[in-house]
Amino acid sequence: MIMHSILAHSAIISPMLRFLAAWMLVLSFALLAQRRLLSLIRLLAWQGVTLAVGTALVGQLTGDPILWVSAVLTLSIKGILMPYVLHYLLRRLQVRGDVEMALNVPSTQLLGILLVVFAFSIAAPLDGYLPAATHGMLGIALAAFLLSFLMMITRRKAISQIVGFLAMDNALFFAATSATLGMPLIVELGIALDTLIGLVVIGVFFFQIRDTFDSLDLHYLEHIREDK
Amino acid sequence: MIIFWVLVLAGAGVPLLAFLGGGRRGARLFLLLNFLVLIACVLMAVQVATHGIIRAGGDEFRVDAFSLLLALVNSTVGFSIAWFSHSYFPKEVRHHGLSAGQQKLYHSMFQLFLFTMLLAVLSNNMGILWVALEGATLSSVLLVSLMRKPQGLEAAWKYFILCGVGLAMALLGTVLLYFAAEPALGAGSDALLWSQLHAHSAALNSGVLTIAFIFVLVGFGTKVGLAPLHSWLPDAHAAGPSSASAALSALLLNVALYAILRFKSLLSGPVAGPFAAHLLMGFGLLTLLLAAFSMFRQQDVKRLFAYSSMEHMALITFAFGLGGPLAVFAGMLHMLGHSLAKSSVFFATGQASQEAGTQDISALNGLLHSRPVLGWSVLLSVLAILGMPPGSLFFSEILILASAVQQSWQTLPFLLLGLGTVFAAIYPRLQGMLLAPANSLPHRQSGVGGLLPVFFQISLVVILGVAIPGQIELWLHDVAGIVQ
Amino acid sequence: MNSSDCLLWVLYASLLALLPTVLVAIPALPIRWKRSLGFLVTVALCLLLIVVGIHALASPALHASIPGPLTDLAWQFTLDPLSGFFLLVLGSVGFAASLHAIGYFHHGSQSKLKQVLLPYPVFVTAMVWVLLAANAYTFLVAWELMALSSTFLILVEGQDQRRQQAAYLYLLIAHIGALALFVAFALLSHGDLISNGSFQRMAQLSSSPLVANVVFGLTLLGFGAKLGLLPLHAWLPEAHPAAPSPVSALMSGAMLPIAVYGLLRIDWQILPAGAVWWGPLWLGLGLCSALFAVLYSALQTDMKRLLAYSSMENMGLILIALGLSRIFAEQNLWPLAALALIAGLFQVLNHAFFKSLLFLGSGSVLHATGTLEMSHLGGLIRSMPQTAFLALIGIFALAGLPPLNGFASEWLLLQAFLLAPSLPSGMLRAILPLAAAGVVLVTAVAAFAIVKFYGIAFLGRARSAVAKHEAGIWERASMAFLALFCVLLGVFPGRVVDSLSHITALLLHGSQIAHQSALALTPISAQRASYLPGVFLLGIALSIAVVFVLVWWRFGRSLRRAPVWSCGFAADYSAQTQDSPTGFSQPLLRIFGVSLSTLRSRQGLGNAIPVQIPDPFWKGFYLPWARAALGMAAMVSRLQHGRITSYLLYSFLTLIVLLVIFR
Amino acid sequence: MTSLIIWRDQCFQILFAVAAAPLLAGWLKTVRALLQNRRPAGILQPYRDLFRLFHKEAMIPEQSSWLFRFTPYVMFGAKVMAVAIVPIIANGLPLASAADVIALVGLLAVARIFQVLAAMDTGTDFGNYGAHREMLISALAEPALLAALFTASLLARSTSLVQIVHLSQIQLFSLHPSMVFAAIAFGFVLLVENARIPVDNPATHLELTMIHEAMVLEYSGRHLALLEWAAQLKLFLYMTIGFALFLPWGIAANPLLTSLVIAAGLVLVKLFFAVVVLALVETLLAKRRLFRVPEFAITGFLFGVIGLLSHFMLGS
Repeated sequence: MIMHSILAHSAIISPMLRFLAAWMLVLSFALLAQRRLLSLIRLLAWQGVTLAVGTALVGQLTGDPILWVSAVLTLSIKGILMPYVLHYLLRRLQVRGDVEMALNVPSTQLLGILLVVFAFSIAAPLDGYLPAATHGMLGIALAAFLLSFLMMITRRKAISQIVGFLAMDNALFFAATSATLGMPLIVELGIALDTLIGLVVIGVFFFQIRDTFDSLDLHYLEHIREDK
Repeated sequence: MIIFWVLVLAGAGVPLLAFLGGGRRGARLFLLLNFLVLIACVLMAVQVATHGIIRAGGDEFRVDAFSLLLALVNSTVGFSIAWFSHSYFPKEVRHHGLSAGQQKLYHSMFQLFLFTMLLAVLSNNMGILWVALEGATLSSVLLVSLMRKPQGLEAAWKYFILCGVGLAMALLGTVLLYFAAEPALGAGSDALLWSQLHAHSAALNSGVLTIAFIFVLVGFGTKVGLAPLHSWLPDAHAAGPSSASAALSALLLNVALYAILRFKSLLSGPVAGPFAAHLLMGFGLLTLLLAAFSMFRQQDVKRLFAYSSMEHMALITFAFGLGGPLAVFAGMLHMLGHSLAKSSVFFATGQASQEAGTQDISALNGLLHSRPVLGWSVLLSVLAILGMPPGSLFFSEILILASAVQQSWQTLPFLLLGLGTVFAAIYPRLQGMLLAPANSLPHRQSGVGGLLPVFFQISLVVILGVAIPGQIELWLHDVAGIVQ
Repeated sequence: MNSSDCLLWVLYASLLALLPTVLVAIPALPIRWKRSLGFLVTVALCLLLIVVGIHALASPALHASIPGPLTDLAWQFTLDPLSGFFLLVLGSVGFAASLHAIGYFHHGSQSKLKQVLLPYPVFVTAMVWVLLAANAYTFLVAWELMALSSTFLILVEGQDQRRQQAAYLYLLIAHIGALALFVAFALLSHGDLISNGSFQRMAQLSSSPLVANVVFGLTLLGFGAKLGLLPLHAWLPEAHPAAPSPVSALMSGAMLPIAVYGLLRIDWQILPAGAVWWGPLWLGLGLCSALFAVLYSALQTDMKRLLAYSSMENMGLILIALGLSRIFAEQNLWPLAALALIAGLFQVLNHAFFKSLLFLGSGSVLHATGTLEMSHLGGLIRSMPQTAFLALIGIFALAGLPPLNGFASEWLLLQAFLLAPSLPSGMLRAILPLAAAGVVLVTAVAAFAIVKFYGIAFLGRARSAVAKHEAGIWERASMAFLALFCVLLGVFPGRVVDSLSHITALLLHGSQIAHQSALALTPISAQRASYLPGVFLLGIALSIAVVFVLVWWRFGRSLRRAPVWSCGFAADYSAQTQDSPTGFSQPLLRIFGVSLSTLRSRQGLGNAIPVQIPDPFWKGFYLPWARAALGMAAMVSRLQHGRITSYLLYSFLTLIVLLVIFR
Repeated sequence: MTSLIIWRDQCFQILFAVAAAPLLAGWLKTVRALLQNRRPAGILQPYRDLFRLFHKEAMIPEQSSWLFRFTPYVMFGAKVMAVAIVPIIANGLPLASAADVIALVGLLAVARIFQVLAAMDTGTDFGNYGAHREMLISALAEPALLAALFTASLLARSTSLVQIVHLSQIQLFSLHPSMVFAAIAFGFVLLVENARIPVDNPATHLELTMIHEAMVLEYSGRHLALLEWAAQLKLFLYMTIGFALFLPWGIAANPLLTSLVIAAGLVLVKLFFAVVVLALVETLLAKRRLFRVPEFAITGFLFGVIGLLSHFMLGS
């Protein structure tokens, strides 16, 4: 049944999915290059929206109603709630200015390109097991994952690290929905729940860090060390 | 049915404690809940002993020997933690001036943590397993940062980020697993049920599984504390209240490893099997050596034993990597022994550092003279963790070495170097803590009540080393069949 | 009574002996009761051990087991002549040490008594279990418990930095040795300690020559660490002086020989056949160890340190005997192998008696004077005449003087050496007599060391510390027991050798040496060599008596006590004109000065500054290891430098590397 | 009956040795005096010395213990026991089987250790010097002595002196190269152990060099007499051990009285020449510095070891 519906819609939907995937990758690179916190959050929101659309498309493709639920969940949490919370935090904590980078932007971008190539080379052999509609998706998800990882490594502020972390989450979501055509509902719900709790924790954290250090700069969080 | 009771009892505690968890009443409620959970787990064990594997909720929950043993450990240590925290936490509250909200947070988050630990091992669904571990991370992060001290915040932040990233990787691995299983098992929740996957493991694509396993290993491995993914571990152990450190060491690390092992059991094919085994052995040895040498310069008692947890998890990982009935038996036994002994260590040293007001080892000198009961509990638990006979860790360490001799003698030098170094690093600290001329702690009889779990758990460890009850021995043997 | 029950009774008794561990915890019990009861329980156990040990020496092996950790893995025990003999050694030393302890801890506080009585019975019981163990697990558990409990005994006397370090070093080396033993057993059982773990089964399994050699090396490491074999000896001179004297006696007299037991049990009984070089290696290592130890023993200024090095020397001699026996056994010269083995075992027995006698004696000295530093002592023979007399017997036995027991075993060993021409191999034939000369040198220097020990502490005039009282009745009784047996074993060596033949029969395919008469020692034939200690003793006693009577009868008249003459220098007659302990051994230092050249500059003048002789292995062997470990630790700690981005990088790189490798 | 006879022989040998020892010392002093162009005091002078000492009052240091008084008797008794064991004039005497060469060395060690302890018991600086010097030198000389004895034992395949002498009389061991080395080693030990020049000078009381004399410094009267006599017996003993090992001819193999008397005469003759050699050595060599003495003893040890080695290298 599933196979049948895939055949029915793939002609229209799979190019759209691919476009979304490419867009996802672009957004990831943009995140890697962006210095301003506000823009970072905006990009993150775009990623969430992209994800939601992707999920909906896959739902259309497979005819699985659960994925529509998932899409709505994604849009509300990742596309709206999360950026809003971050934005709210930013305002409340009065964080301003640019993000220090451990590595300059061009080199980071170059590294990012290498990572994308690497991700594709890992994922390419696996494409054979995918339905044709989602060829290459896994590679892109993996690339997005690695790029956000790289972003976390190169950023030196707590908020930007969290943004990287959430971007990583998005990449995973992309893999879970677009590449593998949806996880079981119970798992999705669990993941969503965790994301919510995670947000709360992040929020609590930021206030605690701010209260304690008067800053969200990471170098205040580098005091526990062994090589004294 | 009993599975539900276990989970409901544990889970219902979370909101209950969130509302009623303040003050003495909260502590008592916490204790009562975990006592009930323990009883339920024991009943569950009785049922497994009579009926074999039991299931619930279709096939969503499933208890075999592996999960049962871990559930038993989790509930036992959970109960001990509740007992310990009954006398420990009020003093923390006084010392740090914790508000009622924070007390509620402590109790409910602890209960959530214990719930997720049970959920993780009782669930048959690899996805739920991941969800439970993520939940465990989130709840324990709040425990670590409970005191709002800079150090605690920093540790909690690192813990959160590193383990969050780790779990993200593990999720990617899970997704890939699902991806590999879908063609064989069809879409839907069956494709993530471990029992189904295990039954069809031959049909799973080994290429995908390999990559999935790498992600899962690196991801959950972060939680196990495998080097070089371990950086959060000593910080987090040192920062939180001692009850939380005990919980992290005794429960979380085990369950994370449990997840890896469940995963590994799916790729025991002729190609993928040795690959996974070698990875586990390699990580085990690397971690062992790194943890061993890290202990040498430790001045913080909780950091020291956090590294010791790493070392023991490394040994267990190594043993499971070796495979073979004897090695798995030894690894499982070591897991049980380590959980019981290590939580005791954190109870004892936790109380000591609470009374001394510092975690600096040299400030704890002369415990045996100034606080005999406390001194004895430190002595016994640390000796058990050092693998001294007749504790079970001694037994399992010997068995691990013996299996290493049989199956992979090349690893022996590293193992021996690691074990020797660990001993060289921990023992002098113990001796100092017990016997060095005391300069800080005045002589006082400390409360015995809070330390009862130490003696209780150490006697369990000794029983496991001297005469393992027959039924548990059977289960331990069964684990080998499950993991491979 | 069923004979197998006999073994079980010993086991139960050894468990029952743990009673004092409970007793001390009862606050209501008066301290005197605790002390007497606590040690008397061990005394009773040790008496039982002596009886059982003697009985077992001539009986077939007994087996018993208690349900163990697993259904397939029970606590298994065997009592055969070999374990019987060592039980006898343990019983004798334990008996005397425990008796002595009642007196020794007479003035200790309640808490000190508690600190002793908790680990002390565990120590004794663990040793019993090591000797009776019949499978690897039982053996290893008991072995580790033995090390652990004795560590806490070392810390009884005080917990200063030095003692703490001694205890640490001791347990660390013991633990490293134990790790080697783990692996050795694992190899012997083909990796399955559960089903192949019993000694009997291990002996049936075959191992390749390579494995056998590795096991040999590992056991040498494991047991050598306990024996105080050359590079692993550093704990020994630290731990023995730190422990209370009864414990030092037990450690030296009973625990060190248990390592010999282990060597015999594993390398001899379980490992079927060895390589040709095993025997020579033992012999060479033993000789190096003994030469080093005896030299350092002579240089010490602390009574118990001196004795500790001397214990190491004795263990070296025993290893020499075992090596020699192995060499003979390799060439199927069984009777000769039996002779050498008996010499070694006899030495074990003798060492147990005279060394514990001297350790207990130094304990009494410590009690009476408050110090063991020889540069403060002197003239104890007048204030503690009985202790001094008993110690005199001890030093005569240790110096290997006829007709005491130390000589008998040395004599047997030299006899065994002189049988080297029976060997077919040219090289060994030529080298063995040289080794014999080395052994003689060792015993001669040992005499030097022990004369220094006695002469400086007991003779002459008190330097600064004065004995306040003679040793207590318990202490003297225990020492008298040991001294009596030093004489008896020396005068009736034939009985001992006959009993030991059962062990050689067990270990050397039934070969024994000829039956000995009680009074004479004629190991091969009366023509070849004979030694009649009884006649010897009678002869010398008679001639002394005759001379004495004659002189007394003809020329005897009252003596006059006068100030010393001292060549007329007696005007500034001070006790400080006597040799200091360093001064006494100074000529020895000069002869072997090459190895000790660093010391010259540190020599103090006079005996006000006792000179500590540093062990060269500290600088040359131990410190480099410690530095390497600390260096590694520093390197590793650099990984944990606090920056979360680096930590993330570690994870990232791990992931990438694994993906690259295993894709 | 025979047992009675051999016990008679045993007593005869003991008495002969005890009686002849001072004579030996007297002859040695005479020869040395003659070689040094001095007028000798007479061959019987040692007897007169002993007689005088025995009649003098004995004084002991105030603080000495029983060990100090007991030692002279032990010294003398042990030497008596030793001369009973060594085949001096007759082989196969009853006490000979009580001890072989190793036990004999042990017996000498007993005496030495008593002497050292007695010296330390005086609590004087001289006593202590003597004690540690004696212990040091004997720690090196004893192995040398045993090495020399082992060489003979290896040839005879026995450590029993009876057997060694018996076989040596038949097989002419002394011509064996290893025995030559052993003899040299033995000579070294004899000089060392008997406090002869170049090791010690029995005639002086110079604190820098004294060994033996330093130890007996506090003795007087009958104690000193016994010690002197014991020292003379020791020299006698060493020489006769040397004869038994290297010049065994004439030692009576049967218990007849006539052969005993002949053997006794032969021993006296051998001693006569040996003393001349010893006196020559003592006159020609100079007293060494104290710290050179261990080297001297070690040289003896080396010769003994070379003897052992050559036994195997050159074939037995």
